[in-house]
Amino acid sequence: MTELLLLLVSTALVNNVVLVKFLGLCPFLGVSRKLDAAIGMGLATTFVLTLASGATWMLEHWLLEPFSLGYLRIVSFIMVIAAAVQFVELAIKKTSPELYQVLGIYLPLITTNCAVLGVALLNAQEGAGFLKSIFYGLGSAAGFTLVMVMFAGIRERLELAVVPAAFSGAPIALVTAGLLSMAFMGFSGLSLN
Amino acid sequence: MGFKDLLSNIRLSWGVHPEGHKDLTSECGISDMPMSERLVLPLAQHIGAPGRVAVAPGERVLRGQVLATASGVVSAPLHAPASGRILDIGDYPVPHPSGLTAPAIVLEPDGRDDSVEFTGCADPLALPPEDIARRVAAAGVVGLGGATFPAAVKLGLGKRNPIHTLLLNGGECEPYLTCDDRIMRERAPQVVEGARLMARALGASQIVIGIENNKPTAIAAIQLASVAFPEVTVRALPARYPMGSEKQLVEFLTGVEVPAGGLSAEIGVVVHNVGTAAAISQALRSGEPLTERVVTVSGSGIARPANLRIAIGTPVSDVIAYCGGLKPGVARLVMGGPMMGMILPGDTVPIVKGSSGILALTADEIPAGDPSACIRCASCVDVCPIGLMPMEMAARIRAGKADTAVDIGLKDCIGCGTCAYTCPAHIPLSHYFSYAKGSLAAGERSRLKNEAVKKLTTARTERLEREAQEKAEAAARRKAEREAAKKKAAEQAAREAAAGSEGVPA
Amino acid sequence: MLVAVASLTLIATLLGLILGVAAKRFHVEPTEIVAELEALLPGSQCGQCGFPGCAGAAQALAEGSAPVTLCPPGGPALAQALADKLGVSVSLGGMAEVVPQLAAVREEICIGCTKCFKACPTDAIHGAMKQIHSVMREACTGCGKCVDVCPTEALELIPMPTTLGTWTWTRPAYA
Amino acid sequence: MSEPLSLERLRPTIPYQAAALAVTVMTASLALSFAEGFTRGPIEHAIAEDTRRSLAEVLPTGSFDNDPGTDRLEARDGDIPVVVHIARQAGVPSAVVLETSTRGYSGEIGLVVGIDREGKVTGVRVTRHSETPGLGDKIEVAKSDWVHHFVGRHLADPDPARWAVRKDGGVFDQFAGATITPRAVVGAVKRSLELYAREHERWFARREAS
Amino acid sequence: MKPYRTIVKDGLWDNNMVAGQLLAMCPAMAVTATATNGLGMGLATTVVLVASNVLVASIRQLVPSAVRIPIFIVLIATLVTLVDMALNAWLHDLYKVLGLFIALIVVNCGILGRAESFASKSPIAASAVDGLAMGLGFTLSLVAIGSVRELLGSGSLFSQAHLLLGPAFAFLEMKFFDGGALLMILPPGGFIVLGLLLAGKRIWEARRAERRRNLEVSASAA
Amino acid sequence: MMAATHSPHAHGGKSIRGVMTAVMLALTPVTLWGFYLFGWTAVWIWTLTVSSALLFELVCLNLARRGGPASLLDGSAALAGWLLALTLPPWAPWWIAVLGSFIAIAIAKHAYGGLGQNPFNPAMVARVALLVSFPLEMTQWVSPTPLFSGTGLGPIDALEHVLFGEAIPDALTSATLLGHVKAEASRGLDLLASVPALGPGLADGIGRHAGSLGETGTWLILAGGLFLLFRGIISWHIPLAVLTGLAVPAAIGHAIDPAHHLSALHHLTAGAALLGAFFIATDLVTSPATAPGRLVYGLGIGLLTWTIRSFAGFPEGFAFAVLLMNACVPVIDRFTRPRIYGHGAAQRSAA
Ligand SMILES: Cc1cc2nc3c(=O)[nH]c(=O)nc-3n(C[C@H](O)[C@H](O)[C@H](O)COP(=O)(O)O)c2cc1C
Ligand SMILES: Cc1cc2nc3c(=O)[nH]c(=O)nc-3n(C[C@H](O)[C@H](O)[C@H](O)COP(=O)(O)O)c2cc1C
Ligand SMILES: Cc1cc2nc3c(=O)[nH]c(=O)nc-3n(C[C@H](O)[C@H](O)[C@H](O)COP(=O)(O)O)c2cc1C
Ligand SMILES: Cc1cc2nc3c(=O)[nH]c(=O)nc-3n(C[C@H](O)[C@H](O)[C@H](O)CO)c2cc1C
Ligand code: SF4
Ligand code: SF4
Ligand code: SF4
Ligand code: SF4
Ligand code: FES
Repeated sequence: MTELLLLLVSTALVNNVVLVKFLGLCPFLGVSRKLDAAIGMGLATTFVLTLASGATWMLEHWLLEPFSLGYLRIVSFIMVIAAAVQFVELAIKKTSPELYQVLGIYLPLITTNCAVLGVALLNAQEGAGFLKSIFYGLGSAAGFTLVMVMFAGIRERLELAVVPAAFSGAPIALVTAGLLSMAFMGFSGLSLN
Repeated sequence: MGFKDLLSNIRLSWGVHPEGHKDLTSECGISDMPMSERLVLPLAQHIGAPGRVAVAPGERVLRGQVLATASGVVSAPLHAPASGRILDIGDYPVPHPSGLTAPAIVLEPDGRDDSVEFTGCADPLALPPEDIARRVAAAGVVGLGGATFPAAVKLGLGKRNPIHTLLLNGGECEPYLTCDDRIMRERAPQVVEGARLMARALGASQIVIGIENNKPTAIAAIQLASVAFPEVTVRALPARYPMGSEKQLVEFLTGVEVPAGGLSAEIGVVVHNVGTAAAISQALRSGEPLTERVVTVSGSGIARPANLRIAIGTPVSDVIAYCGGLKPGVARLVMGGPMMGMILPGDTVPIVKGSSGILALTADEIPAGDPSACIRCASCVDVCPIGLMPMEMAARIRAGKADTAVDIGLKDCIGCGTCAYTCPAHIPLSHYFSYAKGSLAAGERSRLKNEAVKKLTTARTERLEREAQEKAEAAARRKAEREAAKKKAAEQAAREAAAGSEGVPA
Repeated sequence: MLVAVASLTLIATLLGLILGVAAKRFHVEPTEIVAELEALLPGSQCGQCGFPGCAGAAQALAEGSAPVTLCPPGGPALAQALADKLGVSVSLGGMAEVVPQLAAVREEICIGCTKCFKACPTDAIHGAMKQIHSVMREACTGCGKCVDVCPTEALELIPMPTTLGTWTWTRPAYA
Repeated sequence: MSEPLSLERLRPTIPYQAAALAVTVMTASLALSFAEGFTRGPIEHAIAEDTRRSLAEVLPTGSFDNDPGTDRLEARDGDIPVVVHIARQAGVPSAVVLETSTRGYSGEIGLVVGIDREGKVTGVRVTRHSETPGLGDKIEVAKSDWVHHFVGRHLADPDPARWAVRKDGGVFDQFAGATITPRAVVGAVKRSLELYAREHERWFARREAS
Repeated sequence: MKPYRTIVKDGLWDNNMVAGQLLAMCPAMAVTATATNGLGMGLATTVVLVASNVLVASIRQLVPSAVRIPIFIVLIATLVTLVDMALNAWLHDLYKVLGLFIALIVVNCGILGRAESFASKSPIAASAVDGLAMGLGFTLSLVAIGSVRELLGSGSLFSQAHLLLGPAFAFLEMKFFDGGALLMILPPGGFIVLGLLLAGKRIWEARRAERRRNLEVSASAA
Repeated sequence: MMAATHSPHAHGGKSIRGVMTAVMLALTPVTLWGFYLFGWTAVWIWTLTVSSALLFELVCLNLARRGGPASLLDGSAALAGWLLALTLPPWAPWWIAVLGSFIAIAIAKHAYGGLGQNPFNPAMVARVALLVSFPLEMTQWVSPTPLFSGTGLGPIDALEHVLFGEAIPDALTSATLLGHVKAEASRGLDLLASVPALGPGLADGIGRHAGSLGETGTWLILAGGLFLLFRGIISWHIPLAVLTGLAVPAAIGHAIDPAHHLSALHHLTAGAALLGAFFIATDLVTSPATAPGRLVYGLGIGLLTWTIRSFAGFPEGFAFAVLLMNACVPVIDRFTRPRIYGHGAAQRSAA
C-alpha cells in the first residue's frame, strides 16, 4: 500500500509527466486558459490515462508478450487509446456540450496527448504489474491535472495583468511554464529512504 | 459602552479610522442662515420618480405651497421654502458629479414669508399609523442620511413585512460632518419623538438608537430624552467607517445580516437617520413640510466652519459666502462627507434635501499621489465591510470584464470607498466600481432597447406583410371584379354585337 | 504472425463496431448557429454593419469573418451576447467610443411628407400626413434611413444626448 | 472515382466503419509483420555487433579471440544483477567484462567494467545514464576522459579506504558541483572488482568445466 | 484551395507548428538541449509528416468520420514503426543517434493534427507540400530553440553534428566557452527559451509591420 | 468646472514606497550584522545586487514606457535586489549578483508587466535559477570572517575577489548546516554520528556559521519580522503558518528517527526559514489575499520546505517551496474568497 502511495507521489510530483517528462505539453499549453477547462481536461485525461494503462497492460500481457509481438506494441496501443478517446469524445459531446465546446480540438488530441501513449509504453518497458500500471497511470494523470490547474490559475490571473505586448499570450505562458517547471525541480532527487 | 459592544468591536475586522476633523464644527451650534435671493429647486431631490410640476412661471407662491407633486409610488412632493415668485422652470446645474443640468424650479423669495395654512397636530403620537405615514408623505420628508429615499415609503414597509425594530442611525461616521451630532444634542426630544412616531407607523415594538462613541454628549442627550420610554435603547457604536452604513449598522446592532439584494425590512428591521426622525417630528407637530435642513459647512478651506439650518434651494455660493468665503488653496468642493460625498462641479448648484455637508478641502486634505499598479497588499480586502475582493474586481473591470466582476460581488458593493481610502497604490477602486455599474446599466438599457427595437421591427415586418397581403388580396379582388366586369362587358358586348349594335369600350 | 494479424484485426473490428454504434447513439444535431445568431441581432436590417442585413451579418459572424462588435445599434450589450454565444472573448474598449446616434427632426423644415415614416425600420417616427414628424428616442437606432429619404433635409443624426439618467462615470485613467 | 455516390451511402454505416478500421489495422499489422520478418536478422546482427564493440572498448586490443558477447553468464552482486562476459585467448579466460549498474543522482547508471585476470581494470564505459547534462554527464567518454582514470587500478591500488572520491577522502576527482554521480561510479567499479575477486574462480572454473 | 505559396508560408512561419500553433510541443521541448538534436528530430519528423500527409490524403475519401482518428493514428504509428525498423536494420549507426526521436514521433500530436486539419481535406500534392513545409518549419523552430539553449547552457553549437550528419559536417560544431547556465539545458530552459523566442518574433513582426506601414505612407505621400 | 473626481476625497496615507521602506528598515540590522560577519565581499555583493536591480528596473520601465523616477523609487526593485543579496553566497562572483538581478527584475517581474503583476517571487525565481544554473558558484560557502578581525579581505582585495573571482582560500570554505547534513546523508551516514556539531551552538541566534546573510543573525531577523508585524505591513498568518508547517513535521520526524531528521529547532533556525517566513513568503504581490488563504499558503511552504530538505536532492528547499506555493496562489485565492455580506449561511438569529 505505502509502495503504491509512494508511486503516486513520485509520478505526480517528482517525475511529473508535463514538467519533467515533457509529455502532454500541447493540452497543457492549449487548454489552460480557463481554470474550469483545465479541470475538465485534467479529469478527461485522468479517465483516459487510467483506462489506457489498464487496457494496454492486458494487451501487453495477454497478446503481445505471449506471442512475442513487441513490434506491434505502438500500433496496437495507439489503436486502443484512440478508440477510447474517441468514445469519450462522443460521450462528452452528447452529455455536456459546454464541456465539449471548451475542450474543443483538444479532446481528439488526447489520443496523441503523448502522456497517454508515453505512460503506456513506459509501463510496458518497466514490466510493471497490473495494479502498478494502473497507479502509474493514475499518478501521472494526477500530476498532469495538478500542474494544469496551477497553471490555469496563473493564466487566469495573467489575463488581468498588464503584460507587455511582446509577451502577452503564448510567450508569457511559456515563461510561466518554465518557472513552474523550475519550481518542480525542487522535488528532483526526492526519495523516501 | 457595554462589554458586548467591546467584544463586537474587537470582532469587527472591516473598516477604517479616517481622521475625523469633527472638531472643526462639533461645537458650532445650529444657526439659521438668512434666505437667499434666489432658490433653485430641482425636481429630483430624492430616489425615485421626479416630482410633477404644479406651478407655472411667473406665479406667486406661498411658503409651504406644493411646487411639485409626487409622481409615483416612490416619489416625494416639493414645497416652497419661502413665499415669492416663480422665475423660471427649466434646466439648471444640479449637485451631480457630471456637471449636467436638470429640470428645476427657480423661486425668487419676496421676503414677506407668507405661508399656506399648516395643519399641525398637538399630539401626533395619538394619530393612527396610516395617518402618520400619510402626513410624512405630504410633508415631502425624505431620508436625510444621504440616500434620500422617501421616508413615507419606508414607513409603509410595515405593511409587507412584520417589523420588530426601528434602528435610528446616529452613526455619522463620515469625517467632518457634525450635523447629526448637533441635532441629537440640541433636539434630542424631537429625535426621540420622531423615532417613536416612526415605530408606531411601522408597528415596531423596539427602537434602538446607535451612536458612535466619539459623540458622548449626543449619547447622553438622547439617553436623557429617552429615559421615559422603555422601548427605546441607546447603543454606543465603535467609531469606525462605515459604521453608519445600513447593512453594517443592522449587523452590528442586531447580529443579523440583511440578505443580499434585499431590504432590511425582510429581517424585520427598518433604519432611519436621526435627522429624518427630527424632521418627521417637526413636520407632524407643526404641519410644516420639509423645506430646510441642517448642513455642516466645514473643511480647512472655509473661513468660518458652521452648522447651519439652510433653506432647500439655497445656492452653495451663498452658503460659502455666509461662512466667510473660501480661504486660498481650496482644491475641491464636496457635497456630503469626504468618503462618499460628491465633488461639486461648481458653486452655483443648490442645497438639496440630501445635502448633509459642504466641504471646502485644501490640497493636503485630499488624496495625493498618482495611481500605480496594484501590489495585491489586500488592504482593500481586509477593510471591505462587505467581504469583497476590490482589487480583483477592479482588475477584471480594467481588463474589460465587468460582467465577471459581477460574479465576485460587484452588485453587492455599497460604494463606501473604504477600499480606495486605504489603497497604498492610490487605485481609484470605488471609481472603477461606479464605472462598471454604470456601464453595466448602460448595457442593460441597450439590451432592453434592442429587445424593444426587435419587437418593433417584427411588428413592422408583420404589418408590412399584412398590408402587402391585404393589398395583394385587394388587388386580386379588384382584378377578379375587373375580370368579372370585363367578362360581363364582353358578354354584354357579345350580346350587343350579337344584337348588332356598337360596343362601348370598357 | 497469423495470430498477430488476426487478433489485431478482430480487436479493430470490435472497436470499429463500438465506435460506429457510439457515433449513432451519441449523435448530436449540429446547432443552427446562424439562426441563433440572427435571433440575437436587432433585426432592423439597417446595414450599418456593412452587410446586406442582419441575416448576412449572422452568416459572417458564424464564419468568423466579422467581429462581434459589428452591429452599432446593438451596442456593447449585443456584442457581449454574441461573444458569449460564439465562445470568444471580446474587448469592448473600442465599442464604447462609438457614440450612439439619434435622428432629430428640424421642425421648421419638416413638411410632413411621411417618407421617413415609411423608411424607418423600427417605426421610430411618428406623425401623420402633412404633420410635423417626431422621433421616438427609445426606438430609433440611428440607422439614418430616414435622413436619406427626407426630401427637405429636415432630418439629421445627432449624438444621443446624455441625461442624468444615462450619464455614467468614465473609465478611470490608468497609470 | 466512379462510385462516389455509393461510397457516400456506405460510409456512415456501422459495418463499413468497423470494416474500414479492421482493414487498416490488418494492413498495418501485415505490413509490420512482414517488415519484422525482413529486419529481424539484420537488427539482431547489428545489436550483437554493438555489444561486441562496446565490450571490445573496455578490453585491451588483441587480448581475446572469442566473442565475449555470447560467452556470458549471469551473476548477482547483492541485489544488483550483473552480466559477466568472458574474454578468452585460445580458449583460456583472459579477462571479464561485467555489465552492472548503480544508482546515480537521477536514476540508474549502466556500466561495463573490463577486468583482466590479475584483477586490474582494463576499461570502464557508461552505457546509459540520466545524469544532469553539464554536471553528472562527465562520466561519458564523449564528454570527459574521467573514466580513463580507472584503467590499471585494482583493489590494492589505491588501498580500499581510498577507493572513493576526493571529497570522501579518496583519490578520484569528483566533478565541480556534482559529487553524487562520481561517487556512485567509483563505488560501482570498486564493487565490480570485489565481485570479481570473490567469484572469478567460480566463473572461470564453471566455464572451463563445461 | 489555398495557393502553394500560402501553404508554404503557413508552414514555415505564420502557422508554424511550434511557434504558431503550439503543437508538437513535447518533442520541441524534450530534444532541444542541443541544436543538433533539434535538427535530427526536425528532419525525422519531416519525413514522417510528408509520408503520413500523402497517405492520409490518398485514402481520405474512404475513411468514415467516426473512426477516422483511430485510422489516421494507426497509419502514422505504422509508418513510424516501419521507419524505425528499417533504420535499425540497415542504418544502425544513424539509428543510434535518431532512435530516441523516432519513438517520440509517434506521440507527436502535430502529425495527427496535420492529418486531421489539412491532409484529410486536401488533395495529395497539396498535402505533400503542406507536410514538407510544416516539417521544415518545425525543424526551423527546433533548431532555433536548440541553438539558444545549447549556446546559453553549454557554450557550444551543433555539438556532435558529425554523428548525425556525417564527419563532413564536423565544421558546424562550435565551442564558445566552458560551462554555462545549466538551467537552459534542463526542462525549464526549453519553455523559457521558446517563450523568449516567441516574444522576439512578435517584436520583429511588429517592427516589420511598422516599417511597411511607414513605407506605404511615404509612398502615398510621394 | 472641476473634473469629475470620484469619492473618496480622503486617503489613509499609506503608500507603496512607505511599505517598501519599512521592509528595508526591518532588514537593515541583519544586513549590517551580515556585513560585519562576512566582511567586504558581502558588502560588495549586496551593493552590486541592489544597484543592478535598480538599473534593470530603470531599463525595463523605460522599455515599457511606464512611469519615471517615481516608479523606480517605489522601492520594490531595491527590495527585491536586497532580498536576493541576502540569499546569495557572500563570496559569490560579481556576475552571479548581476545575472540574479537581471532574472529577478527583467524576467520574473517586467516580462509580466512590472510591479504587482508577477505571479512568482522575483528574488526566489532568481535564486533558484542561479542555483540550478550554477550549482558550483551557488554552493560555495565560507566561514565568517568578521570585519576588523583580520581574517577577511580588505575592501580592495574583496572587490578584486568579487570581480575577478579568485578561488576562495581553502581554509575559509565551509558548508552550511543544511548542506552538511545533506552531504552526510547522501553518503548514507547517520546524523547523530556524523554531525557532532549539532549542539545548541548552531542555534545561538547570532549565526556565527557559514551561510548567506539571511541565514545568519536569527534574532535580528526575528526582530525585523516582528517590527513589520507590529507596523501592520505583514499579517501574522503567513509567518506563523510557515513556521508551523515546518516545525510540526520536523518535530515528528525527529521524534521518530533522530538519526535522519534534524530537530524542529534546527529546521527553524538553520537556512532561510526565518527570513523566508517573515520577508519572503510575505511578499504581498505573490501571496494570497485572504487570511484563510494565507494560512494554507504558509502551511504549504513550511511543509514543502521540510519535505525538500529532508528527502529531495537540495539541502535547502525554501525557495522552491515558495515558488511552488506561488503557483498555487490564484487557485487558493479563488477558493478562499471571503463570504460576501448577506450571502450564504450568515443569517444568524437576532441577538
Ligand atoms: C457607506 C455608507 C455610510 C453611511 N453612513 C451613514 C451615516 O453615517 N449616517 C446616516 O444616517 N446614514 C448613513 N448612511 C446611509 C444609511 O445606509 C441609510 O441609508 C440611512 O441611515 C437611512 O436613513 P434615512 O433614510 O433616514 O436617510 C450610509 C450609507 C452608506 C452606504
Ligand atoms: C539541477 C541540478 C542537477 C544536478 N545533477 C547532478 C548530477 O547529475 N550528479 C550529481 O552528482 N549531482 C547533481 N546535482 C547535485 C548537486 O550538485 C549536489 O549539491 C552535489 O552533487 C553535492 O555534491 P557537493 O558535495 O559537491 O556539493 C545536481 C544539482 C542540481 C541543482
Ligand atoms: C552575465 C555573465 C554571465 C556569465 N555566466 C557564466 C556562466 O554561466 N558560467 C561561467 O562559467 N562563467 C560565466 N561568466 C564568466 C565569468 O565572468 C568567468 O569568466 C568564468 O566564471 C570563469 O570561470 P571558469 O573557470 O569556469 O572559466 C559570465 C559572465 C557574465 C558577464
Ligand atoms: C513584505 C514584503 C515582502 C517582500 N518580499 C519580497 C520578496 O521576497 N522577493 C521580492 O522579489 N520582492 C519582495 N518584495 C518587494 C515587491 O513586493 C516585489 O518585488 C514584487 O513581487 C514585484 O512585483 C516584498 C515586499 C514587501 C512589502
Ligand atoms: S466600495 Fe465596495 S468594494 Fe470598496 S470597500 Fe466599499 S463595499 Fe467594499
Ligand atoms: S489596497 Fe490597493 S494595492 Fe492593495 S490590494 Fe487593494 S487595490 Fe491592490
Ligand atoms: S447593423 Fe445590426 S441591425 Fe443593422 S443590419 Fe447589421 S446586424 Fe442588423
Ligand atoms: S435613424 Fe431614422 S430611420 Fe433609422 S431608426 Fe432612427 S428614425 Fe428610424
Ligand atoms: S506533442 Fe503534443 S501533446 Fe505531446
